[in-house]
Order: sequence, then C-alpha cells, then structure tokens
Amino acid sequence: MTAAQTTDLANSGMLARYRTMRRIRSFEERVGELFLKGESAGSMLHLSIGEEAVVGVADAMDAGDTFTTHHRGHGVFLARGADPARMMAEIAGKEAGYCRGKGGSMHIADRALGHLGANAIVGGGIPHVVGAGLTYRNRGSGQVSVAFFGDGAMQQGILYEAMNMASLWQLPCIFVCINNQYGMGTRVDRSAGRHAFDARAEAFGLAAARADGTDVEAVHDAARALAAGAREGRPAFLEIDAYRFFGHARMDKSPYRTPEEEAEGRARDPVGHARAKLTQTGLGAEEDLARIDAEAGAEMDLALDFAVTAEAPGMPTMFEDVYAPGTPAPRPQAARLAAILGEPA
Amino acid sequence: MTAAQTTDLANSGMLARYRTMRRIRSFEERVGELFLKGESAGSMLHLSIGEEAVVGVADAMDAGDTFTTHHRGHGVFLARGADPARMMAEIAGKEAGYCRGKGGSMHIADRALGHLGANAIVGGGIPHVVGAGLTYRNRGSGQVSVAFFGDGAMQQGILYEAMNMASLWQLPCIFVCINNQYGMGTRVDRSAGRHAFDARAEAFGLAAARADGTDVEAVHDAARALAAGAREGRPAFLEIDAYRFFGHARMDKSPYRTPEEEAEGRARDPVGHARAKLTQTGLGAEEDLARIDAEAGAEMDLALDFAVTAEAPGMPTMFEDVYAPGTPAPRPQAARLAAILGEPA
Amino acid sequence: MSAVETTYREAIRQALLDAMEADPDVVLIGEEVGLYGGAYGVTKGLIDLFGAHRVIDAPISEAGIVGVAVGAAMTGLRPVAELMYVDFVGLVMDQLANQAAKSRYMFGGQIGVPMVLRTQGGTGRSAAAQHSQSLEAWMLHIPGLRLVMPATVNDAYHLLRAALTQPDPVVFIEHKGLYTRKGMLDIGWPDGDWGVPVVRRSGRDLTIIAYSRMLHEALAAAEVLAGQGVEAEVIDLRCLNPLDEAPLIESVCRTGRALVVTEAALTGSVASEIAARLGEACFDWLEEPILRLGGEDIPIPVAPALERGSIPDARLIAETARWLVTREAPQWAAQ
Amino acid sequence: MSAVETTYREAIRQALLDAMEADPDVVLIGEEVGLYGGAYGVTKGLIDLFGAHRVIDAPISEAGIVGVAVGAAMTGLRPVAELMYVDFVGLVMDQLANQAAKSRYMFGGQIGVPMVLRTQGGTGRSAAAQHSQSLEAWMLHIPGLRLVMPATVNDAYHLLRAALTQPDPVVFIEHKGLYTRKGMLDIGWPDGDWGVPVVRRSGRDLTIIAYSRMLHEALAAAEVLAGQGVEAEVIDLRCLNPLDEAPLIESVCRTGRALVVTEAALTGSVASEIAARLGEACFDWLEEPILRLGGEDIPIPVAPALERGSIPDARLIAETARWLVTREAPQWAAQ
Ligand SMILES: Cc1ncc(C[n+]2csc(CCOP(=O)(O)OP(=O)(O)O)c2C)c(N)n1
Ligand SMILES: Cc1ncc(C[n+]2csc(CCOP(=O)(O)OP(=O)(O)O)c2C)c(N)n1
Ligand SMILES: [Mg+2]
Ligand SMILES: [Mg+2]
Repeated sequence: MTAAQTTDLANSGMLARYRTMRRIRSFEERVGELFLKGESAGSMLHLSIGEEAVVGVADAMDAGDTFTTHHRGHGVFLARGADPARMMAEIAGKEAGYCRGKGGSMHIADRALGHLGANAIVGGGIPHVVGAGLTYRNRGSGQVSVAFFGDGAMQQGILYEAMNMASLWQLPCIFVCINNQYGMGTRVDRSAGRHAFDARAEAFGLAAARADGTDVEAVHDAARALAAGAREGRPAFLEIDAYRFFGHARMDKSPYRTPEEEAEGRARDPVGHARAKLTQTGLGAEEDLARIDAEAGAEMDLALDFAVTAEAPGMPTMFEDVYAPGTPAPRPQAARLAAILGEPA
Repeated sequence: MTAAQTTDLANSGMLARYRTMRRIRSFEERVGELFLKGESAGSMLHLSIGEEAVVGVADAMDAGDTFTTHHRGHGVFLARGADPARMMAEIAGKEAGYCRGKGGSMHIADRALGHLGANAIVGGGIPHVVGAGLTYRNRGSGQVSVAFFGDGAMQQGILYEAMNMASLWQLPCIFVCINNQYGMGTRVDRSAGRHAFDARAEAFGLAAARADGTDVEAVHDAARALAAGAREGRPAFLEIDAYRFFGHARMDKSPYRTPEEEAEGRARDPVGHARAKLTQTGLGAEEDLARIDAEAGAEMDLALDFAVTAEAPGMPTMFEDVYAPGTPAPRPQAARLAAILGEPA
Repeated sequence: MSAVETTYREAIRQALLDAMEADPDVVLIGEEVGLYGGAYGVTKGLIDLFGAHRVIDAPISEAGIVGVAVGAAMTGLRPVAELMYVDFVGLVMDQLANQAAKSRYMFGGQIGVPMVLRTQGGTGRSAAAQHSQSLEAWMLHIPGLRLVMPATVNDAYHLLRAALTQPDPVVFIEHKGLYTRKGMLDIGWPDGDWGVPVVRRSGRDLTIIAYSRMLHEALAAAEVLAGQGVEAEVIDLRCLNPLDEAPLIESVCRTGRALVVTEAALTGSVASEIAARLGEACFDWLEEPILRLGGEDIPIPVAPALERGSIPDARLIAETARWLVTREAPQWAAQ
Repeated sequence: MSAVETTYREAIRQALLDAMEADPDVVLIGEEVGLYGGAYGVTKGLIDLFGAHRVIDAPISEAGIVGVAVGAAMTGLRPVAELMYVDFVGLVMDQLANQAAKSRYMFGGQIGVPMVLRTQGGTGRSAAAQHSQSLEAWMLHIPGLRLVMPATVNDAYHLLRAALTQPDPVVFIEHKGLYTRKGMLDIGWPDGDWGVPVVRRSGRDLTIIAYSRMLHEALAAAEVLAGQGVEAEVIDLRCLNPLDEAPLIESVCRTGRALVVTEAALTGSVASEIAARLGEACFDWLEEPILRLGGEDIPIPVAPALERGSIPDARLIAETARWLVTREAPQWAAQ
C-alpha cells in the first residue's frame, strides 16, 4: 500500500470510529430513557458514557477475536458490532434479546461476535480470556482474547492470578483496564495503595501501556501495537484513562464528588474530542458529522421502540438453558408437589 | 550505647541466632523421627530445614508483635520462642500440644507468643496480619504483624488484595516470602511469569527488599530496617532467598529435581554458614558451638519423648472448641439418634 | 423505652450505631460503607460520626476484606465486614469456612474470631443471576459459624446487637426486599431470645416454617387461609445457627402438618435440613409428609415476571398449605 | 473387553488417558498434575504422553485455574481442572457457581461450559480441618452444575468418561481414602447409566443409601446385619446431579425404612436433601422415620482417634440400622 492509501484508510477509520462512538453515546442515552419509561429489567444499568474510546481497542481486534466485559460493557459490545435492538431488548428483559431476557444489561453475550459474556462479578470475566488464550495457543489459531474491566477490578486478586498465567504461558491475551477513576463512590486514590497500574502489569511480566481515553486514536494506536505482540504470545495490559460522566448506576447521583470535578471530567469527552479533530483536520465536514449524529440517534430510537414492544419471555422458558437441551432438566416445583400430593393413580 | 557495646550486642545476637537456627534444625530432624516412629498425626509434615535464616526476621520483631505462618512454619515459631515439647506434642496430635491435638503440624498457634496461626491454605493467613495491623493502627499500640509464606503464595490473588490494603491504609505489616525455589514439585520459574517478587510488592506501594537466606545476619539487617518503617506505617515486603533441602512433605522424594541441584542448594546452608562465620571471626569458640549443638539435640530429644509419651485427647474433647464455652455446642450424633429412636419417656 | 415505627434499613443502621457507641472496638469494613453510605444506604452517615478508622471503605477485594476482618477479630477488634451481595460469598468462602469458622477449633480454643459478616440477598430487583441469590445453605453447613436472617424490624435491630456480642463469627444476612419495610422497633424488648424461633401466628391445622422475607409471604398466606377456615401456625426461624428445634418440633407434633418455606433454590436448601430434622423428630405425629416450598432449581432470570415466578409467594404458600390440609388440589395442579 | 482388577487411582488415570486419546480437546490443568504426577499420583506420566500443552502445571491460583478452565471450555476445549483438595473450593466458588454454572443460563443458552472439575475429599489421613472435608452439599445447591462421586473402581472410570462427554460443568469428587482400593474395571460395562443410582446389595428390611467411601462402610455393615438376620438393601447414589430418585423411592417404599449416610457434617448435607425428598415421596409407606447418619457437626480434628470417631463407620451404620429395624438400642445409646 502507498502511504497515501494508508492515511486514507486511517482517515476513513477515524470517521468510522467517530460514528461508532456516537452510536454508543446515543445508545446509552436511550438506555436511560428505557429506565425512565419503567421498561428496563431492573435499575442496575451502568452507562459507558465517557468511555467511548474503547472503540480504539475494538478496532484493533480481528474478526475471530473474542472478549469479555465487566458490568459496564454496552459500549464495548456495540464497538464489536452488536445489534443495538437486540441489546436493548435484552436490557428490557425480552425474549428477543441477546440472551432471551435471562441475563439483562450485566449479562449480555453473543457467541457469533465473540462476546464471551459481560459479568456482574467484578473481575469475574477476566480469567476467561486466559482460558480462551489457552485454546488459541493449543490450536495455533492466531486469535486473541481481550478482557475489558474497570479500575475497581485492579484490586481483585483474580486479576493477578490471570495475568500471571497469561505471562507464564505466553498466551494471546490483552487485559484492558478502563480507568474511569471510580468504583461506585470510591475514587481510585482511595482504592489503590499505588495506582500506576501499568507498573503492576509489568511486574507480572506483561507488556504494559497507558492511553488517554479522550483520544480514541491514541487508544487505537496503543491497542494495535499491543495486539500485534499478543498475537505472537506476548500478553499485554492497556490502561485507558477516562472519566465516568454520570453516576455508577441509574440511582446514583454521585454526591461523593464535586460539580467542578465532574465538569472537568466531562470536558474530557472522547466523542466531542474526535468530532472537533475531524472538523479541524477537514476529514469530516460538519454536515457529514451532523448526518452521522442524526443517523445514530434515529437508529437508537428504533432500538428503543423494538425493546419496548418486544415480547416478554414465556413462563416455561425459565426452565430452559439451565442445562443443555436433551439432558436432565430441573423439575418444576408444581410437578413435584403434584407427585407428592396428587392422588396416587 | 557505645559502638563497642553495640557490637557486643550484635555479637551475642549472632551467637543467639546461631543457637536458635541449630535448635530449629534439630527440631525438624526429630519431626522426621516422629514420623518414622509412626507417632506423628498424619504425614503432612513440612520441614523448614534450609530456611532457618527466618530467625533473622523473628529477631527483628518485638515482644508484642504478632505473626501468621504457612504450613512450613515450625522454624518461625521456634524462633519466636515456642516450647518445642508442646510443638512436638501437637504434631503428634496429643492433648498436651499447643492446640490440644486438634490442629497438628499445619495449624499450630499460640496467643501468648503472638502466633495467630499456621495455615494449611496457601495464602490463607496473609490477610490476617493486615487485620492485626488495623487493630494496632486503631489502637496506636506500636505493634507490627508479620506474615510468613512461601514463593507459591506469590501466585495467590489474596496476597495482592492484602498488600494493597496494607499499602492503602499504611498499616504496620510485613510480608515475608520465604522463597525456597519450589512449590511442591514446581520450581518458581514454572509458577511465575516474572519472579522478581520485590517488583510486584513495589508496584503495590510497599517497601521491598531481598535477602540471602544463607546469611542470617543479612536477613536480620534487612528485616530490622523494614520493621522500623513498618512500625511507622510503611508496610514492607521481604523476600528470603533460600532452598528447600528435602522433599515437600515426608512422602516426597523430589524426583523432579537433580541431585546436582540439590547438592548446590544444600550447600547454601544458613546453619553451617553461621557456624563457619562465628568460628572464623572468633566470636564463637569451637567448643562453645559444639556445646550449643549438643544442647539443641538433647533438648529436642526430650521434646520427642514428651510428644510420644503424652496422652491422646479424650473422645468428648472433639465437641469442645467448635464454639466458645458457654454458647450452644454441636449436638453429638449419638444424642440425636437416642432422641429419635429411644422410647419416648 | 417504648416502640417506634421505623424501617428494616433504619433498624440495622441504628443497631450498628448503638453498638459502635457502646463498644469502641466495633469497626465497619466493606465496599462503599463510608462515603457512599452503603449500596443500600444502611451505613449512611456513620463515617461522619465515627471517622474513617472505624468506618472503613475497602477496595473491591472481598476475600481480603473478610481475611482482614478475621485478623482484626483475632487481635481484639470486633469487625463488621460487609459483603455487598451474598452472591459474592463465593469469593470469600475460604476465609469464612476455613479461617473464620475453624480457627477456634484448630487452635484448641485459644483464638476466637468474634466478627460479623453482614450481607444481603434475595430476589425482587431484577438484579439477575449474580445479584439475587439466597446462599445461606452454604453457611449452615459450616460448623463454627453462626447464621442469622432477620425478617422483622425488631429482629433486625436486636439480632444484630446480639451478633455483636458473640464470641464466634456470625453471618448476618439481610434481604434486599425488606430494607424499606416498616415495623415497630422496641429497643428494650426483643422479639425473642437469640437462637430461639418465634411463633408469629398461632394455629392448629398446620405449621408453616419460614425466615427472612418468606416470613411475610407466609403470614400473608396464613391470613388468606384463615378466611378459608384453615388455621396456620407460622414460625420464624430468625437464627438458623444456633437453632433451638424444640419449638418447631412441639408445633409440628401438635398440628401434624408442616410446610417449610425458603426463597433459595430448593435442592440442598435450609428447608431440606429442617424437613429432614422434623421428619426424624415428629414421625409418629405426622398426618401428612413434611412438605418443602422453595425457589425453583434454576439461576435467577432477569425478566421481572420470570424472576417473580421462580420463587414462592403468599399465593403459592396458601394454595399449597390448603392442598396439604384439605387434599383439594389447586387449579394449576389439576392436570 | 473383559474385566481386569485395578485400583480406583488407576481407573481414574485410565479414564483421563483414554479420554485424552479419544478427544484432542481434553486438557488437564491444575497444580502438580504434570511433572509431579498429581498430589495423589492420579495423573502420573500423562505429561510425557500428551505434553505440557495438554497437561498443564498451574501456579497456586485456584480461582484463576477454574476461571481459565471456564474460558477454555467456552472456546472449544474440554478442560479437566484439578483442585488438589475439595477443601480449597472456597477459593473457587465464584468461578464455579457464578461463572461455570450460570453462563449457559444467563446467556440464553448460547454459551455452555463443558468442563470437569476433578477434586478429592474426605477424611482418613489426619490431614486436619482444612484438608479433610466433604463439601459436596455446596455444589448440590447450585443449579447448572452436575455432581458425581464414584465409590467403585468401575464407576471411577466410566463416570469420569461420561463426565467428559457432558455439555455442562461437572464436579467430580474422588475420595482420598479410595485411591488404593482395588476392584474390577470393565471398560465395556458400566455399573449403571449416568444419573441412575445402583442397588449394590438387595434386601427387604431397610434401605441404606450412601455414596463415595461411605458405600463401602454401608456394604460392610450390611454384611454384619445379614449375620444378625437383618437384610439391608444398599444403594449407591453415584451421581448426585443428575439424580433419578425413582430407584430410591421404589426401594424405600418397599422396605419401609431408610438410613441415609454421608461422611460430611450432617447439618445441611446431601443426606438431609435425600431424607427430605424421601420423606415427601414415601410418606405413606414408611414404618419408621427416614434416618440420617453423617459426620459430627465439627471441624475435622487432626488426632487420628478423634478424626475416626467423628464420622460414620460400618459399626455405627450396622448398629443404627439394627436399632431402626429391631428398636433395640445399642449399648452406647443405652444410657
Ligand atoms: C465481586 C464484586 N464486588 C462488588 C460488586 C459491586 N460493584 C458493582 S460495580 C462496582 C464498582 C466497579 O468499579 P470498576 O471496576 O471501576 O467499574 P466501573 O463501575 O467504574 O465501570 C462494585 C463495587 C460486584 N458487582 N462484584
Ligand atoms: C490453596 C492451596 N492450594 C494448594 C495447596 C496444596 N499445597 C500445599 S503446600 C503447596 C506448595 C506451597 O509452596 P510454597 O508456598 O512455596 O511453600 P513451601 O511448601 O515451598 O514452603 C501446595 C500446592 C494448599 N495447601 N492450599
Ligand atoms: Mg471504575
Ligand atoms: Mg516454596
């Protein structure tokens, strides 16, 4: 490829990444609406607004690569190609959702797109990518598996067990810490004795880097470099420095931080930053960007409608998927009671 | 104190440390005999031969300080003043043992001497010293709590949770890794992706040091420095570089390592090293050292006899100590059966 | 002092507050217990009253938190470790079952671990499979632990105060669906002694045994049953360990019928243990089999209707109890 | 192929070996499974046959090991994770109960976790409170898991082979006291189907239900009882989940008496669950209460005599069974 071609590619890539970030932002806003309509399954909804630069990592992954996310994983999955309608339906607990309305916002997964599962246990999904890495190593498949998690998970012991095994066995794994500065109400300086997290990863033998979560291109460059190494068996750690724009979940009004701090944090807006960059560099004309924004909004409105009007799962489905079809399934209580109290035939 | 006085002290200290190391060596040899006599409670006996330099850490602790150990903790406890007879009796599962014959070799503890417990779960006792540190911080008591564990525990997640909390809260804690190069049959380079363990501790904000486990004085100097800082709220990590002279437990003949390696490892003998140093420097005359050796052997012979002739605990004691005296205790099965099947009075 | 109306949440907060004032060694340690005031607001404001050395915001390190509490308890403090959801107990079972529960025994009685592990469980918020479980059966199976699950506002206060005087580790499990529940709190008057079940309603036709949130479903069911001429006795276990079985045995031998209710997945549940014991103790007095009602043996689904449908409620309890007494099957069991 | 005599240990090793030859996706991962050959020698030599990429020596990171197995299973391997002692399961309950067991359900059936967790438990080696437990009751309480505990050499082989064909996670618990036990292995002939209890001895006077090492104590007891004119039927559960209760119910309804035996601490044990179910299903046919025998509700003491005395043996089973049938109390219950 000529240099010109590569820059074209990079440019179109930037525009594509902007579009994806905007779609994430619009999606999360609709999740808020879904909740306000009283149509969400529960209130444990964790918005990734302010963390859209994860798109930079998603774009550094190949088609066959897999990943797990934490509870704040909507953005990552959208960046990996999720259908927002099926996501929103899952968040609403509907049969048409990715998980038949059984998992909800914190447990979205999709085998087809390599999403091995969002997890509601902080740190719970991290070792799964090491297991995936083991599969890829043994098969020489060249795939990489990526764990996305928050700064809070940096204090979970299993992360270090997982990093050590990836390092010891040189597995194709990437550990991505989305540091949005908070675990619920606890700022990172109140949760970590020392929070140069890359130093921790290095001490376990990983290639480590930090990237500014305001700049999706910086994140993308860092991720591309680490992914190339990981594919060769040099597991890596990437910290994305971001800010959680809103409360931990829908109920949290963040009384534990100042409006000033929030204003500063929200100024570090990856979507706005990318938009400005595109206009400044002339890579994206205002009308094009406006159209992208409008399309994203419209797309997510449809997703919201789809979720609201979709069917709730039928009662008997509750007994499905506990075990694989064709294997002994749990006996419903009603059947048990009937067997005990029903007249002996 | 004059310089002369301090050196005198140090010198007598060196002699005392030699005596303690020799006593540990003799004790562990008797544990082997206890097993061969078929008088030990089980065969899960982990000898600390080759790790006697832990005396250097024990000597850096004050009277009120506390500690926990891993399963290979006989040496540490002896260095903190244990009565070898009661220890041996516990290893034999006798009522006269430190734990009434309920705990055995892997679960020796003694409140009076600050031993908060040996642990058979790798890493299990580590967070307990952080809890002790919390108590001492809240009370401003000036005490320090020390966790002794092996290189294997460096791969246990809870260690990092514990180190992070000690670092975050600046607690008076010391984490001592006795690196004897092996976890059962796994050499440290097969268990850790990167095994510069002090780098791991530093990444969590601890003061970290390594010391040559062949030289008890080097261990002692490092421990004294770290203990002074820990007492002021600067938690620390110390790695003692040692070698496990014999098998993991009584049954293990170490087929996974070469005789050459074992010969080299056993050449790194802290007891022999200290003895040579004392004679060379003229601080210990050969006859004095010989007397110390003989006394240690005689003392441990007595401990062995005591353990062998001591009484086994009575059957009813099995129901004691599950809960505190005076609170509801478990109902023996025999009583339950009698209540069900016995004729209703 | 006379009774005042308050909430289950407030009663627990009051118990913590009073215990901390009465005993300077009581400290709280857990995620978000300080500045945030607790994920469910139970510890709100306590950090302002007692400071950051006694109300300790911990990192997300559950195993470490419980391990720290064990060590603090061994050395003289009386820690209340908080596990935000009982669903996370899988991360701390080693520290709970192998360390906290066994230390006194392994060490021949020398070292006790007087700590309380506060947590909450249960369904009701569409929090899905990892935030809605009822895992008390795991704790019941561990000698050395105590286990308490209050259902009423008054018990929430008194049983927590009592737990904070115990010489051994107590697992204190609250229910997320009860925090806003109102009831009378009488600081001078517990519902009953530590370890003793309380008869919440008397009746002659059958005995319904429940605990935690299911107690209220059972009482609602008893009300319905009364209207149908069936008098149910309702007993609240309160403390699952220690447990004085005598009142249960006395009641079941009198009524001849028992329904044991739990919100947990039925298989391997507390209800199974109680049923097994009653089957042994009351055999000669039974008119009908000891019957268990519990959650379906499935993970908790997020869809609200499925979640609700997967655990017992007043209607199911009433219909099953009536079935047990009258032998007339309810509609849903007709076919 | 005809039957050959071998040991429980060898049968398990053979099952692993045959499964690894039959299916290249089967990998072993655990502490000391490779060079060391397994703490109890079960995997001896397998690393030489299959290499370090399929027989993986893991660091001492139990939670991580099970988490790695979960991820490997999700992506196409069939991992056999080994937990050296079931006592360490407290470190992995989150990965086991919240991850392995619930993934298929939470993800709407998309992602199964076909892994086996091999471990061993039980008393007999004076290994003390943290190396002698029987914790299967925790697993029984987790929907989504399968649970198998072989007692015989033939089952050790066949149930492990069967476990390695299951689409869902199987916890396979061996007994440290059975490894050297000899028995006949017939590779062409399982003792029974997966999930179906097996009648190991027929009798008319009572049904003794046991599993794992307790089966052999029960059979020895039945022998003694026969000499006293009491014919005990002895049933081996084998698979605790899935469990086909029909054979248990049929037997107990026929004999009218049941004794359910476990080595675990009795309270909250598998024996309690079985007793509760039989109490519900066999009520009208019972001559006597369903009786449970289990380990005392205490941690396991290290003193050999105390350890032995804390769990059931053939003598206690025989005397209790005889008591149940003849209503003549044994000496120790006389006073
Ligand atoms: C093991 C575990 N502990 C605690 C929680 C409760 N919890 C949910 S999210 C959260 C904060 C997580 O912070 P972080 O990892 O930084 O992710 P973020 O929410 O900031 O994206 C906590 C404590 C949990 N779900 N799992
Ligand atoms: C949690 C846990 N995992 C595994 C074991 C089995 N085990 C006992 S000692 C040991 C090796 C420990 O190595 P290390 O920590 O270096 O201590 P050392 O034996 O070398 O003194 C292992 C794997 C255990 N007791 N606890
Ligand atoms: Mg965060
Ligand atoms: Mg070692």
